[in-house]
Amino acid sequence: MSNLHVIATSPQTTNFVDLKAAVASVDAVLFIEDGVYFSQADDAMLNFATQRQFFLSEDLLARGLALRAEQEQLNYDGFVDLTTKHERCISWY
Amino acid sequence: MSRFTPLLDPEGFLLNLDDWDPEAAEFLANREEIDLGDAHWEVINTLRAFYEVHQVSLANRAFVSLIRREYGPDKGQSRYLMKLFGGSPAKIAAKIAGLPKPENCL
Amino acid sequence: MRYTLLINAAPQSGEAAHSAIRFAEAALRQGHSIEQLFFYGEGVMNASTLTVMPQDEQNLPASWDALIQKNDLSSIVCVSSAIRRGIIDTQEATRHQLSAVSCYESSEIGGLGSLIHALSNTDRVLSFG
Amino acid sequence: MSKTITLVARRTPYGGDKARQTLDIAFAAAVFDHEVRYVFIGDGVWQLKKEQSASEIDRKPHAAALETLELYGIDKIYALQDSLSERQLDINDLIANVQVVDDATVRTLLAGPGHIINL
Repeated sequence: MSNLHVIATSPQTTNFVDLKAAVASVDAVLFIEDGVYFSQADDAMLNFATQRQFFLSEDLLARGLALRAEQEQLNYDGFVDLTTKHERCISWY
Repeated sequence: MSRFTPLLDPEGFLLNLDDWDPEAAEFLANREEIDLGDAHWEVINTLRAFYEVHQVSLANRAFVSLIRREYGPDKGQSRYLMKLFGGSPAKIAAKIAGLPKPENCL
Repeated sequence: MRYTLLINAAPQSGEAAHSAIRFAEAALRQGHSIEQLFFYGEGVMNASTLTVMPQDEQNLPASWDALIQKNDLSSIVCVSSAIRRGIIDTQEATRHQLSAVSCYESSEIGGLGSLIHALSNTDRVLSFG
Repeated sequence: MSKTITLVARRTPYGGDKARQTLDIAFAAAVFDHEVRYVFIGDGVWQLKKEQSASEIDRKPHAAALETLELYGIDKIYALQDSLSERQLDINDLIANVQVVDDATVRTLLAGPGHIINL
């Protein structure tokens, strides 16, 4: 049983303590809306219990952001796919 | 109603909660064809005291629990409260007790 | 999969309502079903017929209305959130003696009981806010 | 389908209306016989603070409303220890019947069963 955490706030407005307490190693994290600014954050900020991290492409494009080679993006179809692979979704906004 | 007739909304709840007093309770009860006795007053007073502290309207389930907590299992059951206040006891008791109309959230 | 979407942001208060409708469109396109849209808190503004947008901006309430009608979705607007924000259907207008109606007919003003009921028939619930 | 709902409460009581919205979901879920687990993390733990006099700001007292959960048969109420410590709070500052738990327990609670609602 694993969860998908959908993060919609920028790194500077996200409470890491709460978020990191909630994310388990089997979970995945999807950054949407202002959450895609996490793509520009340093490794310490992206240091979640899971390395399964994704960025929503529409929100990246909207903000003029590019990903590093090791980072993974997906569109809304990919977002839907992700929700089918995890039993629960937890939104952080 | 000798003193005054309080203003009511279309569902018979007090428009102005400050209008409530024991006489208003009698008036509201009469509109529901309920004759207030000691058993009714016990419940009304409990509800008002509860609302004073917690300021929430109770659904039937919680209403029954409250009466059970205060007066034990004989009175803390739907059957007893429905005998006193009819089919939706939490709603009717709140109305007579001069508490806000539940927000109908359910 | 059967989804319930809980929309908790107004169309004007950021991107969340837009994300929700994009997600709903993608899910339906892939053949999933939406058990219920539940508009809660500020989200009830997504059901306002009285929203006027400049011609070059999206009118999200109109988009929701179209999506709901086209796919025959169950859409509930939380009554206690709605009436305190002026989202009123004919029944609430009568109940509270108001002269205007402001809720799209494709949505129904209802209670949290509808949400709880939908959750029993739902595989995934997603909140947008 | 399991009839369990886990509510994650992470908002201050008066900073917006999401704290109250979450509570209303708890009441509704209990009325329809779902098991409710109520998890307070982050700023949500401020909701549990005793001795709130919200009438000072014309609001309803949130902790007093949370105390009515008991009447709905909801007794699974958890607060994250780290969130309390971060805010210089301990169990004595909170309303009754709250269990203080660590983050591993929170992750277990979030791992199911049932749905999670996190407003």
